Amino acid sequence: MHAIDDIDYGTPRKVSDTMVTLQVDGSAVTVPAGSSILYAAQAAGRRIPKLCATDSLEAFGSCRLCLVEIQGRRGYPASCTTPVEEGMRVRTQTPRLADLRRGIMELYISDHPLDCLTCPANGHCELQDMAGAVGLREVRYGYDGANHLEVPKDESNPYFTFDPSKCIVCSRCVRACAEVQGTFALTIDGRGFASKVSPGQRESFMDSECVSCGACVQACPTATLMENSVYQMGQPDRAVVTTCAYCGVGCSFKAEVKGDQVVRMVPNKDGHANHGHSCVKGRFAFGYTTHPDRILKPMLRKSIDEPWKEVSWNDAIGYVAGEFKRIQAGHGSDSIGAITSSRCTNEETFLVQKLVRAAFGNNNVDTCARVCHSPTGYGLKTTLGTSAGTQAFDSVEKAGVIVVIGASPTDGHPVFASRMKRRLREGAKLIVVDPRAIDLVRTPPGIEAACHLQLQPGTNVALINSLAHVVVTEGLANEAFALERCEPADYQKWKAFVSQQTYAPEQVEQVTGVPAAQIRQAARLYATGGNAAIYYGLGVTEHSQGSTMVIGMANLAMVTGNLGREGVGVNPLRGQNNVQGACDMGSFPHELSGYRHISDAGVRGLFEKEWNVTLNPEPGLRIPNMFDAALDGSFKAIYIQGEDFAQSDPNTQHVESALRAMECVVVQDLFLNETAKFAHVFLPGSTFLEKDGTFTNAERRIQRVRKVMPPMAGLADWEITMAIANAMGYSMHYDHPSEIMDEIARLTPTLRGVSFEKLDRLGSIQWPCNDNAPEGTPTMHVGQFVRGKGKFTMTEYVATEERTSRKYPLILTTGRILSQYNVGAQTRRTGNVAWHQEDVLEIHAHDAEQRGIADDAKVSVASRAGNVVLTARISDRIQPGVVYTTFHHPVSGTNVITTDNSDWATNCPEYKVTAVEVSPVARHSEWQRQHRDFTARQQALLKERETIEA
Amino acid sequence: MNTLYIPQDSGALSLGAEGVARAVQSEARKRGEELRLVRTGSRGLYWLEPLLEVATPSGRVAYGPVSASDVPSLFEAGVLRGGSHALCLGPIEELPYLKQQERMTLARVGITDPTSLEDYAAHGGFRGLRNALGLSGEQIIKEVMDSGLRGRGGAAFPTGIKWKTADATPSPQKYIVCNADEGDSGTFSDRMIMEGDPFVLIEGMVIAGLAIGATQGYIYLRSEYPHAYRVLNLAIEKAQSAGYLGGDVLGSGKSFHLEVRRGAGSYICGEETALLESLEGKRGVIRYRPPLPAVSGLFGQPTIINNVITLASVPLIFDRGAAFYKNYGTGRSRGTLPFQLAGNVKRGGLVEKAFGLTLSELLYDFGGGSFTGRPIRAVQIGGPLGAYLPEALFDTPLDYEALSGVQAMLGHGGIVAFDDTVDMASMARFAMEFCALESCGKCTPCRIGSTRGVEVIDKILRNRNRKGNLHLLRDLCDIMVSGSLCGLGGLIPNPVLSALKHFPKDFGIEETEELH
Amino acid sequence: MPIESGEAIARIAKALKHKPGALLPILQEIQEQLGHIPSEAVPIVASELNLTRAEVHGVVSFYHDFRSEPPGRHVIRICQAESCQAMGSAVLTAFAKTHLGIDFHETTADAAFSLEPVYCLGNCACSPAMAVGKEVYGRMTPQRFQEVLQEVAGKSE
Amino acid sequence: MDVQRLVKMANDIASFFEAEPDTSKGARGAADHLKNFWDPRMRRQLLSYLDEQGGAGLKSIVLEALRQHRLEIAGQQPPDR
Repeated sequence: MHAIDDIDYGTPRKVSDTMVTLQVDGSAVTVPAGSSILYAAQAAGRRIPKLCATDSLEAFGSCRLCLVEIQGRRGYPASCTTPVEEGMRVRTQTPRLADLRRGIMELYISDHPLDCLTCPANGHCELQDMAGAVGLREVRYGYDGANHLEVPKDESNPYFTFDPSKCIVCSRCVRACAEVQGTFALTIDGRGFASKVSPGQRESFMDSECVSCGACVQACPTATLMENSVYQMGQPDRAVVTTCAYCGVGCSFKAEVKGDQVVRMVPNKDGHANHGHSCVKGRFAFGYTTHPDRILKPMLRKSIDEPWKEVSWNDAIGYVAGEFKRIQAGHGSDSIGAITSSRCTNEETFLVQKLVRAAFGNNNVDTCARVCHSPTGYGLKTTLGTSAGTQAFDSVEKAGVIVVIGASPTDGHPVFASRMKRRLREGAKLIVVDPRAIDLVRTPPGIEAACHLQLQPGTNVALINSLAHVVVTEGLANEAFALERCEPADYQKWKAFVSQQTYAPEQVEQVTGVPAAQIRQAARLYATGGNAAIYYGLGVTEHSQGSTMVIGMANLAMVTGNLGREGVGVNPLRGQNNVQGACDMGSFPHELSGYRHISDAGVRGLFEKEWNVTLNPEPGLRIPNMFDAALDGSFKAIYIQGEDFAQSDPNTQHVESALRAMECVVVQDLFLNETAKFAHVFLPGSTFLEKDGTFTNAERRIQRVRKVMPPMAGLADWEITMAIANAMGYSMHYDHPSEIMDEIARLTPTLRGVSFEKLDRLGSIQWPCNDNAPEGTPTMHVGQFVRGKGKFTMTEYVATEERTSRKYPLILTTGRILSQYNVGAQTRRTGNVAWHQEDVLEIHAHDAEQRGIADDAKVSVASRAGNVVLTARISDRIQPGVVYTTFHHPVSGTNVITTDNSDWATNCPEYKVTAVEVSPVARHSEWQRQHRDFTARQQALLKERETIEA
Repeated sequence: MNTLYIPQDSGALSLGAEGVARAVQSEARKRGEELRLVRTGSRGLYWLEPLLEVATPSGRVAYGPVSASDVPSLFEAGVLRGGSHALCLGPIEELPYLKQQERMTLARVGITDPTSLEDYAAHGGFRGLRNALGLSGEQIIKEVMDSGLRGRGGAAFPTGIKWKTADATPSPQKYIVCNADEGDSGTFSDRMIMEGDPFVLIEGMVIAGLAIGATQGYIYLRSEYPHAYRVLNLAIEKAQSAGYLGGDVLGSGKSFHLEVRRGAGSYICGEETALLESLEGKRGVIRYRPPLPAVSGLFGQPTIINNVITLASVPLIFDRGAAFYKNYGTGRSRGTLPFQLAGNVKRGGLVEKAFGLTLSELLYDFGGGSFTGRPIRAVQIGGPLGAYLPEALFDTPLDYEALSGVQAMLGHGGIVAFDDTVDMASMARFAMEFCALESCGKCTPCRIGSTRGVEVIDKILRNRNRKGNLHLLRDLCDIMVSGSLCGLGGLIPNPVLSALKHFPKDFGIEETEELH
Repeated sequence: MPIESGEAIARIAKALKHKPGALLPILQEIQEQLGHIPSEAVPIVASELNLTRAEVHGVVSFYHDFRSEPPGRHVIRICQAESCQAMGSAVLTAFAKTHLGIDFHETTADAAFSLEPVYCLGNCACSPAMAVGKEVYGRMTPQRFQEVLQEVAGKSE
Repeated sequence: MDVQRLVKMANDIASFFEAEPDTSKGARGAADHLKNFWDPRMRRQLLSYLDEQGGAGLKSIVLEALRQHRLEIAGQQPPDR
């Protein structure tokens, strides 16, 4: 069912340069050519009854309720499928039409239960509305004829129920699955009166190809497909527009609420990133926000072996401030630091880095982007001049060639993946660069990558150089673009560099394992297939040469002229909701907001004046440096807002030692996560539903987060940070996050024009937004690059030090899956566990056979850093020699085995390449057993906590 | 050497033609007689099938209906020289049933060997194509327009306009699709062409391809016609080898490829948009229009989709000229139509005539009245979606306009006769049942309405609130007519309402009863 | 489903998948060779054509011809359409059902015959008509029905 | 901090700038990188490693960077950009 406050125009809005004026019931209406009569009528405020039409789907013409009369035409054309014509005269309401519509409704209701009062859609049901609209008063057929009233419900999906007895066979679900989501998991089974909606081969939703995106539920006009939460709670009464807090797509949602309870999340049709679509996480997996595991009182303990003690907010904040000051007094002002979170709002992130720089008096602030997209920042800034993706998501609709490198959009960025799939089905060509056969390599129906360059993990740079080699040596370069838009000397040097024989595909084949012919084919396609757009993920950045690879992709885009307009570009797919924003806000130790180096006295001056402090001009410690410094004894306390690096960061045992070495670990989070088990202070954080603010998605789009309910623990995250600052003696005062954004805008040229007021007005803004671009900038680098001339930069391939050996002959690479999110702290506390109860190790049949490993067997995965035990899954998605797993479950300890290697420029960890050996075992690894015991102990300490009265 | 002709048409085969052919061969061997046995299509005189013809100096002499057991006596009587026998019908061309016809589209059916290119050429085949090859696409389309040819599948849409629309839509790939999903009960002329003269269809499709620059054609054939499938494939193979199809049609440098695809048991796939869906490998559900298939048809490309008879009429137009063709017929119904006489008639078969003869001429002059000898009570014209007409209307001339004047339609030219034992209420019920069975399920009036239609008629027949239910039935028919997405739901009320109108007694309605 | 059937299905799909709109020809060939389209065929065909199982299932379930269970050795289809009704197909049908002891869409216990309705065989001038396999029979009577059955049963032995 | 980790990190940086044929430019790049991204205590530790242990294990380009741009890296002089 669509959102409670949406207007449904019946058919999609069409874009055309030609406008058409027609008469609808005597009123003139002007709409774009190609619009349907139904659209025109709805736009004119005329309500034509309809059931199969909805504006998220192309017209279908099946319900026949929207029939109209057109002067000069015979019969009663359906207004949804009839395009407008100039001068057309349409009547939408006549006695004759009323008779026909009533007759059709009579047919519908003759095969529909009469249980409106107990139906979950009661009060928000299109069938009910239409019966009312057409004035249905009786069903003369009676109710004793053939019907579908006895067809049983399918309750297999954790989030919604399929009740076929209520189905009117409008096919909106089937079409939504195809047109909106692009999965085609639904069909109509049979034909005629026996037609019924069927997931897969007449099976349950869970057994079918359904990915539970919920598009069908949203499309359903009745209670046939209905959220279980509506079954349980009834209809919501108001809607709050907000932004999803899962991935970097940044879907806009209407949180539909009853009191302060969220009944359901409905993707916002006006959302500029998602256009009314969502995935299983954003739409359904919000139950964690009220999960009983949430900790709602601040807690303290002197040592991690003691039970927790609940304290008041005042005491907790006072304790933190006291400890931080004590430690700084004893060990120097550089001995403490903080981590901002890509999960939190821009405003909260900004405050944490302000806390560090202004109140701590150092630059020891970093963000979790360190471990995901820091190379993006470095690489794109070096070559193009700014640390962000170049395009809007909409741009993909203009792409002729789509290159996906080291990403699996259908898992990580499903809503954007649906857009991408639609474009691919329209005929765009696809190049996939990935060691693993991600879904997109071959997705039914009809998507097949033109090239899948299945390279050895760790050889990205060799491959990208080879693609450039082919472009340059085969004369496919866009010389005019390169010479005009880029630094010519650097271009010439770079050309000579990539032209070296070392990077000829025939040589690179030896390194990457990708056949030379495929490299050449891909390069030619990229260079000559029209607009070519690169989308990439952590398979690019999380390498020892992550930054180099980002530079390499920018080089390739520059040399082919694929920058500065729609349909092209170099686009990071950001993992977390606010990775872009956290980076923009100055979360890195070397940068202030807007990517300005801390050493720049002019920039510092602005902040010093606004903040009334003197800032340290030297960069601070990055996350891995903090761990090293902690072990070294020079870093003693940390304030961690919403991150769980004990699970997410590499080489877990190293991280754990560092945490144990600190004197005051302050964790601000929702749950007692892995890191919090090592904490001395726990400050209960707030979810995205509990506060106001903004997130910035992967396309630089700033969108509002709006408070749906008050913070369950009493304070929003920004209020906690503010309290710590004040307690430490640095005065901060904001009444509302909008004031923080105002300060950000004052201090940041690229965000100068951003305010909550403008966001409310425009819906969203893509930065840069300032006097030059008052409504934002969808496409970057139009006309010229942000840095002026583009800078070609040489990218020598240097093999990682992580090599296979006789002892560790396989390469482990990691990623994630659709239903789970990152460390899983949220998704594991939702119905999403139905899809993914544990992390499994994907292994090729050949490697499994050699090691005597059966499908579903327990296997040890051992690296130079450690070993864990996982369940093996034999898979042909990976090639022999490579194994793959996810890191959503703490017990898996995937990061126990990942190493300390990192990107040369940013220290982003090399998660994607770990040499391992896999062998069958019977029980969990030593680390896992210790972890289990430690977790049990920490849970007990939590349980034993001294509580205070509410 | 003597030449004998026995049809391989599936109608003839259904009556034992294969056995007759075998008996003839074995009898000839036994008697040491040399003969050439040609397997032809059917003349369409089905009450005489299996029909055996022998070439004599004075033309072909026919015997029929022949059974295998008659063969020895036929030989005894000198069948090879046209000897007299109880089954001898004399010179075939002199039979009034044939003589009174105007065989144009089906001129060769029953005469030639369907898969012999030589035979086809010897009987005027490929002359139209050769002429068309000398014309531009525009000229070809103009010729078709000038001929007045209208679609013979039922909708009677002017063929030239359809071609022109497809021609005017630019696209690198266009298609010609032949609708050979002849599903109407009482029709078999498409089958007779495909089994009896497949080259004429192929030729027509090539000309259509030349007209709009389409290089690929498909014949969508219903799966119930396995013999036609075999013959068409054989004919395509031969046409291909001889250069009438393929990459370089008769050295013109133009290409046209042709493939037969079978349906899978779905009446609705005779509707052109459902047919296209089916041809694309999908569920055969109706597409809404616009866009027209001529603009966006098969795989979204401009597509001409015409019925078998329509396309098979094209070569003649290019052989003899548009004026020649247009000369036949009446009003806006130009040319000839192969009428098909079926059901309860004495002499069922194919009657190709110019538009304009009356129903009673067909039923009695050609058909000889009912098979059972009882009075003909009702006739359904135009297949399962056509109206039932009572005897009072048998003088209606058979053309598109005259029939629509009596709320009937000519459709594909099928005529099914019923004698006075028919129960017209059960025929009305059957119409709804058929619609329910064949509904694609997309639009509501057809999907639910057809099932409710059966139920309402049942209630009427069981005399449950008859008056109310009669009213409801009319309302339902009204909604189906005005609201359905395609002709199945939109036309199925024709048989229902015409039965109700002309045969109210069968519904238990007394003549004095108020109907509305 | 036996492994050989799976292999045969994959072979058929591979051989025909290059055709535009290949799904129907593939399904027809599978039914031709296996007598029916087992549900296990759906994922195989879907995977070869890069379609979803739902799409293939939707198509299989749409067409009357496709059957998911194996038929008897001979499939008898008796025309139920108007022309044959006018010539007594109801009597013929009733006789056939009694004679075979089965209803439409059923198969005799000895798996010899399946009985199906059909709506027009294009043999309307020789009504009532029926088909056994691909062979059509016209002017059917109960008497002739028995003869035809004997004939085909004899042929198959 | 573990100086061997710093050595490895510095060498990783060096590997990138080794692509530059003009080694002085390469050293400049490496030096800038250290200056821009490393906390001063790490930079100072690396310099003392150079002074006290001769910088064993450091790639030549790092050594050149440390020697040529010592004051900047030590944080005693602003970079000459």
